[in-house]
Parts: sequence; structure tokens; C-alpha cells
Amino acid sequence: MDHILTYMTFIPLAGMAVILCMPRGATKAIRLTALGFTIPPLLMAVWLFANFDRTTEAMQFMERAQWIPSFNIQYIMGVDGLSVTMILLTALLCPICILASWNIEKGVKGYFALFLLLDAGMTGVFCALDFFLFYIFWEVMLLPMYFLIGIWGGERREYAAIKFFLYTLAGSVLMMIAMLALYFYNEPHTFDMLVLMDNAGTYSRTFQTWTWLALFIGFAIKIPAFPFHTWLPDAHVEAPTAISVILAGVLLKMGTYGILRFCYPMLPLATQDMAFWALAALGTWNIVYGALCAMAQTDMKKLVAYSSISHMGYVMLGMATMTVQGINGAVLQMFNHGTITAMLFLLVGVVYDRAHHRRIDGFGGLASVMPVYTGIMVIAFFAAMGLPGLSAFISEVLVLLGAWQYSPALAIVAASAVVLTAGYMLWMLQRVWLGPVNEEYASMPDVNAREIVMLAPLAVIVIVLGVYPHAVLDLINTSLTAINNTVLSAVPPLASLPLDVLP
Amino acid sequence: MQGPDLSVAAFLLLSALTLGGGGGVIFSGNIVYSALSLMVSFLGVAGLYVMLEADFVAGVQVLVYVGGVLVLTLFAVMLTHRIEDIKVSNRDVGKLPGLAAALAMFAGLIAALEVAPWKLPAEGVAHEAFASTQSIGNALLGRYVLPFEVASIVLLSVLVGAVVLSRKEVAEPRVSDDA
Amino acid sequence: MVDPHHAAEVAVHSSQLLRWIPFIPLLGAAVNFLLGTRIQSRAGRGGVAAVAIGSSLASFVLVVISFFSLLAFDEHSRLVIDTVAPWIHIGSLNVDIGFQFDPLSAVMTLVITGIGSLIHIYSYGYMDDEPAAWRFFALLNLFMFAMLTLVLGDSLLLMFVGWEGVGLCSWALIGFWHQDHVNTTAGNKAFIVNRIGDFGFVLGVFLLFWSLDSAGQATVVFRELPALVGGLDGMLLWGVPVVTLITLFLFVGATGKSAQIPLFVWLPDAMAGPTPVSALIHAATMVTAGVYMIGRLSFLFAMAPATLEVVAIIAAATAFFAATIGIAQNDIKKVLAYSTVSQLGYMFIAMGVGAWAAGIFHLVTHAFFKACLFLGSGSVIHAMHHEQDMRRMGGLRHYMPRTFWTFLIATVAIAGVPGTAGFFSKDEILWNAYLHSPALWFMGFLSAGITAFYMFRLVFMTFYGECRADEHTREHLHESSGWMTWPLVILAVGSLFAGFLGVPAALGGSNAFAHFLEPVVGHMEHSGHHSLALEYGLMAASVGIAGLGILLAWLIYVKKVFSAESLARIGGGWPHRVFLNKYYVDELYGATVLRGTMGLSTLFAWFDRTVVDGVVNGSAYVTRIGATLSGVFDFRVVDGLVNLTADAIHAFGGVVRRVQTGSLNTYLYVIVVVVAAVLFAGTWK
Amino acid sequence: MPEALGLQHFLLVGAALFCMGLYCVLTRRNAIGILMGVELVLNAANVNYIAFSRYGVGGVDGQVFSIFVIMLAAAEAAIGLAIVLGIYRRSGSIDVSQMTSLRG
Repeated sequence: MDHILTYMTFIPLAGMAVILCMPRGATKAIRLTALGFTIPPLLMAVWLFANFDRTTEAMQFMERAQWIPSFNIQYIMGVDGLSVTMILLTALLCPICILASWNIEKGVKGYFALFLLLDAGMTGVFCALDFFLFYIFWEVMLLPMYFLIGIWGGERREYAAIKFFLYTLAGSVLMMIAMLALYFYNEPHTFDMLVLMDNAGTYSRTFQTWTWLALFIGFAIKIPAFPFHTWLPDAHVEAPTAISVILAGVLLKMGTYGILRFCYPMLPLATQDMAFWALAALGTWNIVYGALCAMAQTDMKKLVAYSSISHMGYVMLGMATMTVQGINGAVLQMFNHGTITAMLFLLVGVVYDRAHHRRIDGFGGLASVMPVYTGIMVIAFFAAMGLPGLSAFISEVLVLLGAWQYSPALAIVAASAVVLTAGYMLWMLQRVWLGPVNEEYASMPDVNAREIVMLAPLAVIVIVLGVYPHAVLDLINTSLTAINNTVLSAVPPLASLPLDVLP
Repeated sequence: MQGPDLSVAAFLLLSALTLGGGGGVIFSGNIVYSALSLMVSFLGVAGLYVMLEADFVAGVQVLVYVGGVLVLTLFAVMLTHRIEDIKVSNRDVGKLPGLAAALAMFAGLIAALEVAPWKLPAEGVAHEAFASTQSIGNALLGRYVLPFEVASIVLLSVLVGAVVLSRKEVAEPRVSDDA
Repeated sequence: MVDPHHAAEVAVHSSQLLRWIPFIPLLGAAVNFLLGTRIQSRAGRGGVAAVAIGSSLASFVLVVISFFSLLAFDEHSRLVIDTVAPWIHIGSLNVDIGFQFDPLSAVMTLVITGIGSLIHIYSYGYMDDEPAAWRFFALLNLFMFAMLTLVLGDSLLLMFVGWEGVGLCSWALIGFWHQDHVNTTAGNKAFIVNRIGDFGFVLGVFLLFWSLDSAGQATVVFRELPALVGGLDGMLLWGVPVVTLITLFLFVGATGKSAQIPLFVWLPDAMAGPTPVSALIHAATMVTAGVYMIGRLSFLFAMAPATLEVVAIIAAATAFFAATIGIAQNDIKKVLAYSTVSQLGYMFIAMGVGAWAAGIFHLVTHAFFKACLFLGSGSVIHAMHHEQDMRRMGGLRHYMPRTFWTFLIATVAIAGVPGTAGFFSKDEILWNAYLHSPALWFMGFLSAGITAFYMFRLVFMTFYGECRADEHTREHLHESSGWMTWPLVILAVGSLFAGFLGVPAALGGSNAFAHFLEPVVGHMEHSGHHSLALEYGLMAASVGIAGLGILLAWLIYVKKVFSAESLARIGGGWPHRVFLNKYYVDELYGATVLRGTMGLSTLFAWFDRTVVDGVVNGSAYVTRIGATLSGVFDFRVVDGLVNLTADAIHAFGGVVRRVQTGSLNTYLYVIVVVVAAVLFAGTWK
Repeated sequence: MPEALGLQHFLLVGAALFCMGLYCVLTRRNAIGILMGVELVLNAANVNYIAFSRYGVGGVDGQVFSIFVIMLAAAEAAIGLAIVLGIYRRSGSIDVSQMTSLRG
């Protein structure tokens, strides 16, 4: 399987081309085609999972070709444990999201074409090992997202889409500045991320700090971290279900992925300096702030959106601790949050499809009406609460365990959020699913086969990873330990030391 | 090659022809005269090409510009103007700002010309004349074969495009010009 | 990963059988969850009940087999482990999914599966008109699984899986009749309050882990801990010995799960669940998890005398206050609930004074009589058509004699009448408490009297006197079916005779129970020597006060020598009001913690929508947006920055579009000027 | 052999021609006049190319480029004039100051 990463990235693109050639009216064929073009990447992801060498931190399945030689831009693809996990998540969620989009009636052709473009962009982002290539994929992803929210969204879709676009664009600009800074700092100029990492020891502290900040803000918008988070609730509320799933499941991970992929190995000194305030303290604040905000929401999707903010805080906190447990927990949490939040959004989408609103106080007693649905939902909710035996427990425990070593005070604050999380989750559960049956929805049909097909795999993964987390931990451990050691062992380059300490 | 004095004289003559033609193009109020001045300028440029040992290009210049472009221009002039009002249709506007801008640009160019580090052959290396037609042929079918082919596509599309654009449309009310 | 030094002392046995003790109920739960509706529609309620009861009994049989094989081992090598699969191995954290069976787990699992099976059987009778019986039985089985994981898990993390798992099942079973918001609210309250405890528990685990890490080797596996915790001596965090901090954190977890002050508030509300659930979860098993946890980590708690003081004081206070609240309750299950809280207090007193075995002993005897009491009350409630107010009962002994007699036996046991189970276990605790501090003993002593009083008050109000139920109910009053009464009989027998497992030496026994547990929980020696006479005296005193309580109840509720109303008016009526309203603790929490959190949440949400970027945008912008959006809450100032950017770009575009004149000349001028400028700039020396 | 004429001289002619073309483009209102100005500009560029080819180090490249420029100029003239004709047919005028339908 040479070039597997290229195939995984470009097969959806081919699918987009095929869909563009199909007649506008053939909606069913278009849906099936879209589904058909997301299945091969999923199978390849499974193959990757099976064949990935878990014992080395080196990049695997590398591909390298010249692209624009005059600027030394290359086409480099490759994965390590960190990215392969994210690719798995992407490949898993895409077919599920296509299934979740089955009910889209407006502009079917455009929708699925854009979706496949988005798929290609996302996979590319996680595969790319050339910063320029990464940036291209990053931007490729942005555009379909804008249209998918702006055209197929809810009432205030244009507002949400523009907000999303501007925020993300601002992040991209900062990222580009950092990219160019790294490019020109290195001699010969290069975008090759492996070289950029290898040369990390030569970057001066000042350079690292500024580059780090630019990159961090770019990624923090994506995570989204506290002051930059307000695009998320709006985007989630307006976006169609599948897009919310992608947004929460994959796009948010790109922020933390970026920090681990760029900030950590390339700018280790700055990471040492910044980790406490920018990652640990801010992450903890995210956890508590997101949870408290979630508690006050009246829209189901908004609640889930704020819970995402809260849960992504664990990722930030975990990676900031720079303990083996914390950083592994952070990436595991990325994966788990991807599956669990995807479930939550899909589940909210199921009732939204039927009732066409998402007000928490507008339902009641759905458990009596839709028992199977409620069963799956309880799994998702308790997983989100970090119930032991389900996947998020492992990652949260690892993160908090790492956090305690790093700063007991932060760990205590962060851990207190488990109470808040239980609070808002159970509160929503009670108001929507329990209680007397709301007559208006007394005849709501239970989940159908399509919905079970898209929910069941996620539920199974959530349970399996709770019992056997090493399915993912084995993938990531080696790579993350290496990244972590890079940061921990970083020393300032000789040139920036005071002269008198030189021999 | 002639002696230095003669070549300077030729240069001055040809430059005068070129720039004079240019002046005619820009200052003539009659568009037909402008077109004819343009021809003079083109010929002067062709002469400069010859002085610069680019005889093939000079030939192309004469053939394409003088023979083609200029004739085309004249056709256009004829097609778009009633004979009687040719004179009034070549008015200028805003001469002063235009002159200022052009002079500013000229000054800028002169300045750039002075300071630019031209990549010239090292001192003492004699200039080698080469058979320009043959070299151009080799270059066009060698290093530049792709642009060359692209150029052919461009020309083809221009051909088609020009036909499409200037095709008379039946329903067009204003077509009944006395062109 | 067994410490070699430790391994040399204790020969470790391993058995693949162990895993099936929790897994069989899990299997039963899975079958009933996935196929329950189908089984129930084909084979009726009996089908799902058979699956549940069968798996529970199978588990019980396995426990008994394991127990006897354990007895066959030498006293100091009674440890069987079963490592199922690797779980988390990251850095120095190495945890497997593994179970361990030692005397302490044996006792716990016997109680859980034994009493659990009886309650399963009882439930079949109790839930005879329940359409969602499959869900009930599935959840009961799931609870069994979680509880067995809690007590069998060989590491703190696996224990925590069970710890939260029982919380989940408790939530689901309290809110089993989920159409009524009262039930689901009670479930939520239970879960959230427990979460507060769990929060403390995990912090304790983290602190333990990292402290051990800095002391050399980190672990959370129980069998490795005793050899390593010695390294924690003298270690400080925030100026406090870490052992004290760890145990305090863990004890916070215990107060949540075992309903001690200050986290006891959820347990009385939890009575909203079906009565078998109250018996199984909120009396016999789950609520004792905290006691078990301290017993399991007794070696750690023994290192932290300060924590033990805290445990003992909180426990004594809980025992006393819960008992006083019990006096004033009229809901039959609420009385039992407060009695449970109070009895759990006894167990924690034992833990707090280092009498580990005594605490566990009381746990066992309490499981018998309290399960019997709850199931008996369930039988009454079932017969009374879900009426729980004792003021509408009375005279029931004529209608349901078997329920009455078993209930009476259990009441006698809890009151501590000599010879019954409660007598032995309670006196063991009181004796140890006295050795530690007479004040502690006095609190327990008083509580014993109050317990006897309110328990007999319950019996008299329910089973004696005139029947105060309405006509319709009275007509249908009947003894419950054999499915319900036989478990009662078995539990009543247990309540009478379980005490003989641990007859103290003073009464000529050998305290076999304590000896059985000793290899696990150890024994804390008390300084000083006390005479047998003192022990007898204390026993007599507690028997005396219990008798006094019973007599008082008899005088008031049977003989009506004093009216209950006049008693309620004592002291201007406020003591009664305070007891009746549970010391207003719920109101206090509601006004502080709950209101505070909700207020903070509203504030943050408002802050998020309104203020985050208000500073940046300035009030003018807020006003402008505010005018266009509907409500005050739509001020959305955070969005402001983004909108401002959009507006700025729009305005800028408005200016810039003038440049777009459509006139080629203008464009050209611009180009020329710019190029000329660039040329000049580039050539400027 | 020191040459009397250097690169700069030709560039000077080119610059002058360029500015004439520029002036023409800037001031003419007649579309055909503007096109003529463009031709002047292109010729100015060509003069430079050929001069570079002669005096610089690029060899024959400059000449090849100028060939391409001439080709493009021819194409541009053909299309440009066709457009002018089209506009004339549509609006009856080729005065560019009246062609403002691109106004933003």
C-alpha cells in the first residue's frame, strides 16, 4: 500500500469530481456516491491502524516529492501516532456524517461535493508534513465549511458562517505569519516540518516566543480557547447536524493537533515558557467556564457546544502538564471527545429532524416514546460525564493525573468540573428525556435503521475504549513520549547564552 | 559592424524615428495619422533590432506589426468611424495629469536605469555574435517548446474569439452602419 | 508487578473463576438490556426475572465456592487474584483489569450476592405489575456487576469503576419510574452529590499515586500498596502530612457514597426508587462502599490518626443527627433511610477508632436487618397500594402476619436487643469507641437509644392499633406472595443469628469474624487495659437505653400515655420542626451551593454573551447591536468584535468601491503612480 | 573593445517609448487610440528585451521572449479591436470615458 495517505486524501476529491459530473436531480445516486467515496478511506484507515508500527516515533508511510522547487515547497505526507489517531477519527466520522446528511434536500449535489472537499482537506491536514502543504489543506477545509454552514444552516446561518470564517481566517493569517517566519529563519529556507523540528535547537528564545504566540492564537481559535470561542456556539447552532459533528469531532481537534505538531517539537523553549498560562491555566479556565456556561443554555446544541469547550480544556491541560500521562490523556481525550461529541450532536440531530426545534424545555418524556434512542443517548451522556468503563473516563483520569503532578491546585479546579458536567448533562437528560410524556411528541418514531447504523459504531467504540484504551494509547504513546521529551529536554541555543558561560 | 561613429549616428537616427513616430501617435488629433505615425515608430524599432543583431525579430516586427497589426488597426478605424467625423473622434482628455504621470514614470525609469545592477558579462569578455534565427529556432523547439505550443493555442483561441466577437448579429439594430 | 518482598510473605493464588463473579451479572444485564423486551413479550416477566435471578444466584454460588477455597488456604495466604486483561499502562501508571479475593472481599461479596439474590427474588414479587420489568432487572444485574467490581477490583482505579458504576445504577434505579419528575430529580441529586464525593476520591488517588511516585514506586494496586506506603511517612504537602491529605480526600469520597455529613442529603431522597432498590442499594450494599474502602485501605488510614479523628467525629455526629431526624419522619421509608444514615455512622465510628473488623461486622449484620426492614416496608407499601405515610397505616399485623413478624425481628435486631445480630455488632463498636474516647461512646450510646425509640415507633404506628387506611385500601389488604415473604424470612433468620459470627471474648465467644478479617485489615491495639467489668457495664448500659427507647415508644404509640402531638410541642415545637425538616440542610445547600452554582452559571453565560468583548467594542457598538437584536440577552458582545470586523470591512469596502469607477483611466493612473512610487522608493539611496 | 553604444542607451529609448505609450493610454478617449498606446508600450518592452539579449548574459532568450511578446501583441490587437467593434455595435461609440458599466 504505497501512497496510502495520498489515496486517503484524494479519493474524496475524486468523489467530488464524480459528483460534480452527476445530474442535479439524481439525489439518491449522489448520496450513495458520496458514501461510496468515504468508505475506501475508512478501510484504509483500518489498514493503517493494523499496520502502523507502534514502536517508533518516526514518521511512517512517508511520501516525498518536489512541488514548487523554487520555493523549496515539497509534497510530504506521513503519519506518526498523533496524526494517525486523528486520521482514524476523520475517516470514521465522514461516512457517519454522510449518513447523517441523508435528509438534506436542498442542493444535494453541492452539499455532498463540498462535504467531500472538506473530507479531503481534513485528511490532508493530518497527513501533511510540509508546512506549506499543511496550510493549503487548512485553507481548503475552511471554504467548504463556510458554505456548508452558510447555505445549509439554520436561520442565522449567514451570520454564523461569516463569524466562523472571519475567526478562522484571522487564525490562518497568524499561522501563515508564523509559517513564513519559520521558513525564513531556517537556512536554507524550507517548509519541511521534519527539518523545522530538527532545527528546533537553533531557534532563539525570542523568536520562539513570538512564533509560538502567533501559532497558538491561530490554533486556539480552532480549539476554541476562552476568549476566541464565541464562534463555536453560533456555528454549531446554525450548522446542519453532520457539519456540527465534523466541526466538533474533527475541526476542533486541529487546534490541539497543531499545537502538538508545531508548537511542541518546533518551539520547545517557548512551550516551556508558555505552557502554564497559555495551556494549563487557560485550559482549566476553559473546563470550568465551558461547564458553567453549558449549564445555563436552553438550546440542546448550544449546551453540547459549550460542553465541547469544556472538554477541549482537558486536552489543553493534559498537554501542558508535560507528563507522559497528561499528554497521552490529552490525545486520547481528543479522540474520545471526537466520538462522544459526535454522538451527542447526532442524537440531538435525531430529535431535531423529527421536531424541528432543539429547546431543552420543549420536550419531555422522550424515554417513554423512544426507548432505543434513549438507551444510546444514556451511553453518550454518561460517556461525556466521564463515567468509568466508558472511554472519556480513561482520558480524563490520565489528564487529571498528569495535572496533579504539574499543579495540584489546577487539578483540583479542573476535577471539580466533573460535578458541573454531571449537573448540566443530567439536567438536560431529565428535562428532555425523562418526566411526563409531552403529548405533542407522543408519537415520535424511534430511531430508524440508518440512525442506528451511524450511532452504534460510535457507541461500541466508546465502550471498547473504556475497557481497552490501549487500542489508541499504544498508537500514540511512543510518538507523544518523544514529543514530550523534545520539550522537556530543550535548552536555549548556544548563541543566545551569555558569553561567559561558553568555554 | 560599422565604426563607432557610424553606429552612433544610426542609433540616433533610428531612435529619432521611433520616438518621433511615437510622438506622432500621441499628439496627432487624427486617428488615421496616428496610425501612420505608429507605423513609422514600428519601423524605427525594427531598425533598432537590426542594430542589436536581432535580424529575425526585426523581420517579424515588420511582418507582424507593420503588416498585420497596423492594417488591422486601420481596418478598425475605418469600421468604427464614419469617414466624415474621423477627425473629431481622436480627442484627448486630461493631458496635464497624463503628462505628469508619464513624466513621473519616466523619471522613475531613468532612476532605476541608473542604479540597477545590470547583469553584464564580465569585463574583457568579447561579445560573441550568434546566428540569431537558428538560435531562436532551436530555443523555440527546445527549451521553450511548451510556451511555444501554448502560444499556438492562444493564437487559435484568439482567432476563434475574434471571429465570435466581431460576427454580425442579425438582430442587432445598429449593425446597419455604412462600414 | 508484585513487590518481591511482599510476595514472599503472601503466597498469591490465582483463579480464573474469580472474574465470573462480576461478569455473570454483567452478562445477565446485557441479555436483559438487549433482548429484554423480546424475552418479556414472549416469556413474560418471568423470563427476564429468571435471567436476572439466575445470574445473581450463579454469582452467589461462585462466591461460596471461592469462599470455601479461600478458607482452605493458610490464614496468611488468603489472597486469590485473577488478572483479566491489561487496562492502562502509561508511564509509571500500570493498572490491569484484575480482581482479588481475600477475606474482606469474601465477606463483601457474600453479602452482595447473597442478599442481592434474595432481593432479586423479592423483586419478582414486588414488580408484579411493572411493564418495564426487563429494564428493572437489567439494572439490578448491572448494579450487582458494578458493586462486585467495586469490592473485587484489585486497584483503586478499578474500584473507582465500580464506585461510579454503582452511582450510575443508583441514578437509573432511583429514577426508574422516570415519568415522574420527583423520582428523576432524586436520582440526579444522588448522582451529583455522589460526584462531589467522587471528586474527592479521585484527588485522593492522584495524591497517593504521585506521592508514592516521588517516594520511589507508584502504584494504585491494593496488593502492592502496603509494602510501599511506608515511604509516605514524613512527606508533607501544603504543610500537612500527605497521608492525612490522601485519606481525607478518600474520606470525602466515602461521605458521598455512604451518606455521611455533609453529603448525606441524597439518601433520604433516594427513597423515591422502588423499595427493592432501596433495600439493595441504599441499605445493604452500595452505601457501605465507603466503609469497605476504608477497610480496604486500613493500613493507610492507620497511618493518619488525624484523619481517623475526623472520621470518628463526623461519624458520631452523623449517627446522632440522623437518628434525631428519624424520630420525626412519617414516611416509612424515610425513617428507614435516616436509620441507614445513622447506622452507617456507627460503622464509620468503628473505622474512625481503628476497629476495622467491628465496622465490617456491623456492615454485615446491618445488611441483614436493614434489608429485611426495607423489604418488609416494601411488602407493606405494596399491600397499601404505594401508600408510604405511616399515619395512614396501623394494625397491619392482623392482615400480614409474616411481614409483621419478620419486620419485628429485624427491628429488635437493629435496636440491639441482646442475642440479636445488632447487639453483638453494635456493642463491639461502642466498646471500641469507649476505649478510644468516652465522649464518642456517649454519642453512640444516645443514638442507640433514639434508634430503638424511632424503630419501635415505626413498628407500632404501622402494625399496631387501628387501621387508619381508607376503605378501599383496607379491603384489598393481604399478605404478600411467597416470592416476597420467603426472602423476608431468610433475612429475619440472618438478623437473629448473624451476630454469632462475632461473639466477643467477653461473652465467651472467639470473635471468629474479626479473626477471619485480621490478615487484611489488621488490628489496632489500644493502650491500657480495661476490665471485663467495664465491658459488661457498657453492654448493660446500651441494652438499658435501648429498652428505655422501646418502652417510651410503647407508652406513646400503643398505650397513648402521652400524645405524640404534645411531645412535638415540647420547647415551643421548634425541636420537632427542626427534626422534621432535617435540620434544614437541604434548604441550606439549596441556598448556598446550588443557588451559588446556578447563579455563577447564569452569570458566566451572560458574561459570555454580553461582556467578554464589551471592553473592546465600546458601549456604542453594544447599543447598536442591541437595537437590532431582539432581547436584552441578545446583546452578544463577544460577537461584537467579529461583527465589528465585518462592519469595518463593509465600511472600508464602501470607501474602496468608489475607487472602482469603472473608468480604465483611473485604474491606470493608480497603477502608474504606484509603480513610479515603487521605482523611486527602490532607487532611493 | 569598448563599444560606443551601451545597454543604457537602448534602455533609455525603451523608457521614452514606454512613457509615450503610457501617456497615450492615459489621455486617449478613443479605444483604438488606447490600443495604439498599448502597442507602443509593448514595443518599448521589446526594445529592452532585445537590448538585454545583445548586451546581457541571457543569450538568445531575450529574442525568444520578444517573439512571444509580438505574438501576444498581435493576439491582443486582434481581440482588442474585435471588442472595440463589438462595443461600437452595441453603444455606437468607442469613447472609453462613456464605458463605465464596471463602476462599483
